[in-house]
Amino acid sequence: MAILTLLQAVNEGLKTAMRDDSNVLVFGEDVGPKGGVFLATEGLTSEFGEERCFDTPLSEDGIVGAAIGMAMNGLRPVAEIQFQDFIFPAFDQIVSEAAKLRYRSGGQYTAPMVIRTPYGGGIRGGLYHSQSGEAYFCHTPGLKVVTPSTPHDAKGLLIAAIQDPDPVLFLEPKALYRSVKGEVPEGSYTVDLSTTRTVREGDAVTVFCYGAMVPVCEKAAEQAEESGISVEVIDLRTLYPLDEQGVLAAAKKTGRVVTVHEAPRFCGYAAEISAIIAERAIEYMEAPVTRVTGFDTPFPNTLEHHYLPDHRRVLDAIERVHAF
Amino acid sequence: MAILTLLQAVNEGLKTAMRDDSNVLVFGEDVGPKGGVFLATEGLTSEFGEERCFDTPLSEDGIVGAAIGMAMNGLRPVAEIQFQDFIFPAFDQIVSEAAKLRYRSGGQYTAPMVIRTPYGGGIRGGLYHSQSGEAYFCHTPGLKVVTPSTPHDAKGLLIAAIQDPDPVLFLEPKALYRSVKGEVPEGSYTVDLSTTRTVREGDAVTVFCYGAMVPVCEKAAEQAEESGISVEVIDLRTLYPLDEQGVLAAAKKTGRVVTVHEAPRFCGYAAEISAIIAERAIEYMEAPVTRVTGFDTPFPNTLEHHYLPDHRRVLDAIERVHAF
Amino acid sequence: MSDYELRTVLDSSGGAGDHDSGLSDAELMHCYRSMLMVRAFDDTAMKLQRSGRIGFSIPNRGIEATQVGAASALRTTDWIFPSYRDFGMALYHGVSATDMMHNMFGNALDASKGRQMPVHFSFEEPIHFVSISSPIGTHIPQGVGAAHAMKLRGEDSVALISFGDGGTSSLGFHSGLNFAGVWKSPAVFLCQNNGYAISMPTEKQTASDGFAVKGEAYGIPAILVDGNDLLAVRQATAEGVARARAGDGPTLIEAKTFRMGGHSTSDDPSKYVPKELLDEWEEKDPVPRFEAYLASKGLWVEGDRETLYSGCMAEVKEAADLAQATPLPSLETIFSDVYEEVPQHIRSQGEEAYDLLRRKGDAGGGGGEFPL
Amino acid sequence: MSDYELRTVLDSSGGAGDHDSGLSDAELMHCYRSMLMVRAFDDTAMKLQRSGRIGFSIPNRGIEATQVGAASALRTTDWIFPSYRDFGMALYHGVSATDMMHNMFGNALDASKGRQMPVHFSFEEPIHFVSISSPIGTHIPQGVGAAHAMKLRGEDSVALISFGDGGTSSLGFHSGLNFAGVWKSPAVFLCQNNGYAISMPTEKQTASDGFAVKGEAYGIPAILVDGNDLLAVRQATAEGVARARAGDGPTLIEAKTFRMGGHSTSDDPSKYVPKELLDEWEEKDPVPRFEAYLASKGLWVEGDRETLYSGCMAEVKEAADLAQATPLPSLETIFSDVYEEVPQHIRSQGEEAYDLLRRKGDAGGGGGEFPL
Ligand SMILES: Cc1ncc(C[n+]2csc(CCOP(=O)(O)OP(=O)(O)O)c2C)c(N)n1
Ligand SMILES: Cc1ncc(C[n+]2csc(CCOP(=O)(O)OP(=O)(O)O)c2C)c(N)n1
Ligand SMILES: [Mg+2]
Ligand SMILES: [Mg+2]
Repeated sequence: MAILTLLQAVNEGLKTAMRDDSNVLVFGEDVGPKGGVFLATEGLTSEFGEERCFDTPLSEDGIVGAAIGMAMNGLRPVAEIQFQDFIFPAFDQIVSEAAKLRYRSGGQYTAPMVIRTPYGGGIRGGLYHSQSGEAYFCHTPGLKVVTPSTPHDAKGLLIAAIQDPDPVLFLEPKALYRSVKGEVPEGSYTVDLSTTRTVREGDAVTVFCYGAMVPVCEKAAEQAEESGISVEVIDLRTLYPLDEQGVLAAAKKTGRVVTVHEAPRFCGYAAEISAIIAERAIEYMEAPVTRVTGFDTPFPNTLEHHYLPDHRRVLDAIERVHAF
Repeated sequence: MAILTLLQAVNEGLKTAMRDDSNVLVFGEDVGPKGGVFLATEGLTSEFGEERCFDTPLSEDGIVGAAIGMAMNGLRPVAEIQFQDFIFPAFDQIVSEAAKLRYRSGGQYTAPMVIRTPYGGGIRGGLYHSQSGEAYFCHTPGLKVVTPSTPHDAKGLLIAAIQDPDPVLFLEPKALYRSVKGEVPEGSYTVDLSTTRTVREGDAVTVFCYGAMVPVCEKAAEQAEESGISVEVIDLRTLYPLDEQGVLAAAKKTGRVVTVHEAPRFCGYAAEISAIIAERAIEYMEAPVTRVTGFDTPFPNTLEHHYLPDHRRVLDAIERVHAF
Repeated sequence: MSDYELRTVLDSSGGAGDHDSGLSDAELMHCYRSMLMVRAFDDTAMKLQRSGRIGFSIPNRGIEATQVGAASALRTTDWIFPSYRDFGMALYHGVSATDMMHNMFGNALDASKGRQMPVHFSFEEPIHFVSISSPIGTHIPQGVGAAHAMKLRGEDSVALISFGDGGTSSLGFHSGLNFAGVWKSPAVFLCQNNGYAISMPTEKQTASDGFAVKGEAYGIPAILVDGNDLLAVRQATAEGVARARAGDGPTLIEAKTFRMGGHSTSDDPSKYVPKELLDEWEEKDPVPRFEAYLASKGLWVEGDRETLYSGCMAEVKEAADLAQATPLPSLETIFSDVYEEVPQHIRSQGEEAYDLLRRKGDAGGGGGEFPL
Repeated sequence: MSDYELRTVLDSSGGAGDHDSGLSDAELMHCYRSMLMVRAFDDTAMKLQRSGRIGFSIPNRGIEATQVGAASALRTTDWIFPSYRDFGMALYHGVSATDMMHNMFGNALDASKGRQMPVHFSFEEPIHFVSISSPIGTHIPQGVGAAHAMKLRGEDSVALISFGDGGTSSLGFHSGLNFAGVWKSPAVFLCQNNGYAISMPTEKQTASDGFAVKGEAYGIPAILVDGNDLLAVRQATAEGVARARAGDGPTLIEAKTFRMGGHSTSDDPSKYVPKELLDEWEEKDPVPRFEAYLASKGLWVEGDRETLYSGCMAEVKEAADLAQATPLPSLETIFSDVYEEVPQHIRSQGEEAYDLLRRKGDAGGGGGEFPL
């Protein structure tokens, strides 16, 4: 098996899906000849032609709106939003339209499509090139929200998303684009859009995380192990709809939970994890259900390393819930 | 004191603020001669002239964008979005701009403004005239999010929001516009944007709610009282930033918590309430921290009475946490 | 003054010069009957709303010729991306009053399963009449996307994308027309300038000289047409459709007409529409205008309207009675169609809803086990 | 071909016909020096980025005349709503290289307190140069709102709102120009058509015949001007500004120019910009063009550029050294300015951050008590 970066795995996933199904199209700002600002779409225009991988005008509303129409009419569009921070002009199309089309038409019209977008911090991008908006979309019935943390999952989840009959927001942790490498099978395969991934097993504390926080949590877990705390790390990867049974089982296993994400805390994704546990597994809890998150502020630039949860902050939370 | 409906109280609040400060302007779609589709702005154009209350083209992006520019340059704009469901074209302006302007400019530029919008179900409005999007905005640092449930609070909170130095999203529970009446003081007064309101005291179960769910929860609490369960009902009213101390105190008081809202459950506002409690008061909890919410589906039309939490559903949850 | 000259075919006495509509007598009569059907549907819906039998409707009086004329230029393999005021297009293409009334009552036979407000129709047959959305303008880039799919597959179908004067201020108008211009999409944009967006006259909507000129911002050729002239609207639409089928890209049509009713059944237009304007447009009523033309062709005599209209009314009334007698959607419809498969968390919520119903009774709409 | 004729003042040999710029010799030299300052800032920023001292910059080579020409038509009581490529406007109005370099390094003296990426400037003095935002086009309706405030207060100030060719596809362009047209706002819209939006040439951006024509969609008069001709840009802007001050509403200016560098320091334009195009525009470099004019007025001789430029470079280099030597913002800056007052939950998070720092050390940028 080839060893690829997460970015290469995304590129491979796109190519594989495009080879397998001629209805799959890729478009967005600068995805054509330039290959995208992160090069995720490099080589697609040359392999598949301008009809299947092309640049669009600078309008996220147009990109997503057109994708919905294509999806309604038999294509499998994969739209790129250059940075997740720039998805908001398309918020209406995503939330009011893609997410609600099947429902409001009683199943007559559907929007099987993927919106890919790099998200999260770690590249010194400041307020507008660093955000993690998953909670907005996970509060929107009708959407699926997926984020990989390994090259293997990146390719397999992406292909699954493209094949999925419903609209999928595919969040790519840009901090991991080039910083993680891993084995990626050749050809087509899918990773199921309804399961979590156990990154490491442990029985004292459970850490839930996703995206670029996964390696951070792994590192914290390793350090905790050194001081004798056995930590289970779960990569949620399909954030919505969530495998709630899996989450509950992992939480009950240790009775001590830490959830980690980059986004602001208030009404962030971790709140839902805490709420599910507090509602359906509170009697198993031995410690406060804890969150380690970005602060409730916009995303800073120079000091982003303070804003982003790092292994020290996660470790500190692990120690706290363990000692409770 | 005059007895007014909530709608009349909003109208009074606008008039009072406009009389007190000539920088206050009101605008939006159909707010001028027509007085707004719910008549919240009735009489403003005739009293204050077209310069201070006027119609705008059909673009929420333009309405909010222009409001931000006016606010930067010394005015106190009060923009109306006709239904909260139609706020999404302005999502970028609200989330990327209004919420982040002070931060990104180091305080050089600010956007003291109010966006008023009717929200919630109960008028047979289906998917697009019924939504409760508060969680989207409460996950957005830099915004304040306020929702009244009484005429008194409607006027006092609205005036406070207009005087506030930061952007405030003012969510008006449209189901209560004409269905609740109450005493409203003459002239100008404010209700502090950082406190909750104790609707009724009780010591067995705590119910957190806001907007149109407040009367629903009151009714459920009354029925619970009849079967001997003493219920405290808290109207959160300023959803963000939240009086977290107040919430924790009320939760600890009974150790049994139910949070109620109309919006879908997953990543909804109640999740944050549960998460705060699970993180900082779990040792006081005697029962699962429970949510009664809209379902994780779009908002239906014919069957909206099943979708919306009603007193039966709230009472059921109260009984469950009480019996636990 | 606009560079776009108002195109008309029919003069007020029914003359059409040497215009060849390409329509057979039967087709002309179908157009006529469709306009009366719109009026009958409208009148009935208004009464149903006033008597509390349905919650809401959207009046179409005055704009029947625009809708029917445009629809008549399409094949059933084309797609319509309608606004909420466009049900005349569906009626023209043969959607039954019954299917429409099921929607107005939001009952179990409604294509949208009672999830949408009245007049938010969705049909796949006999023509794609795409599920109507309330947010203004969102369907415009969607129509362009659907048109792009037609183009990529080499079909010669067309997307007709319809919206109001107010809709031109929306984000979707800007992105949709811009994309269509660049992509040379087989799309026809129909801007129904009916004078108002709820209470706002067009001069509060835009300072442009009409709406046709907006095409220039996107390199899209435009036509300004008299929207109360069925044949002129048909001709203009046919021209756009032909251009699209030939691979020559999109066309913007501004149909100048007037909304003779309120915005909706919740609206009182007397607050903001000057009486003189209504009187002026009453003179231009598209129905008598088309009747004069039919009469000139020997297809119509005094009294025909009443006969046909009462036939339409009977059909619509029967549809309404049937729809009202049809049960409401089952509780299960709240939980289905969010995704293709019902995910676990929604299934659980459905089960809880059924459970509550079993334990506490009340609230109608089904019972028993959660069936999904 | 466009109906909008390209306006020029300067011919390639420095002739300006009988054009009266209204500028004194000193003012002309200030314009000239401002262009060189942009170039010096640019060159320095590029080197700083290449050597890892800063993270990012946005090249301005080629478009200096557009920025300086437009800025020169404003008073300091006017407001600039800039795009991220407009720092030449700030330099022209006297913002110091030091204040700008503080931003490039995101240090404690940066007006944005290190919260924004480099080149996202914010200044209130000596002119309102409104905090730059990354999302394209959002500042356009904001500028219209600020202009509306000027109008309501009866001021004769103007908002200059600047954006790129790509920016015309944004939602803010559509809503902003539409509102300005209806409101007759004292706004001047400057579309800097520099040929590309990152890698996308204008023909992928829009099918319209240039950008000036887009004004017609909003009833806004437009001017097409040679963006490499400082005096022509100044004149066009002055015309728009005069119209605005007189209460006659907005103007759209398309300045045709070319981005000679990459989109940003992260971009490699050789992948998509044809060499011939670069060569063609190299010929039109705005700096020698303006020099020829200055020379014709006896204000410039061969060698002056080098002298002035090295003066600029010295100033910029000193600014960079100073900025780099300035400490980073304190940890507290993460938590302030979210609201006017720090709310309790943010205060707690700040305290936790300081606490972690105290207990676990590491990560620089302040320590001790949370000060807010
Ligand atoms: C995004 C959005 N904003 C506001 C509304 C509320 N609204 C419904 S219809 C309408 C006016 C539309 O006018 P126009 O486009 O001229 O169509 P007409 O009703 O005249 O056919 C408005 C403002 C909406 N549905 N969507
Ligand atoms: C809403 C949004 N989408 C995408 C981007 C990414 N982006 C940054 S600059 C740019 C191109 C802008 O081109 P243009 O308006 O021509 O300005 P120029 O860079 O040429 O000065 C893009 C797509 C963004 N900043 N905002
Ligand atoms: Mg209209
Ligand atoms: Mg450009």
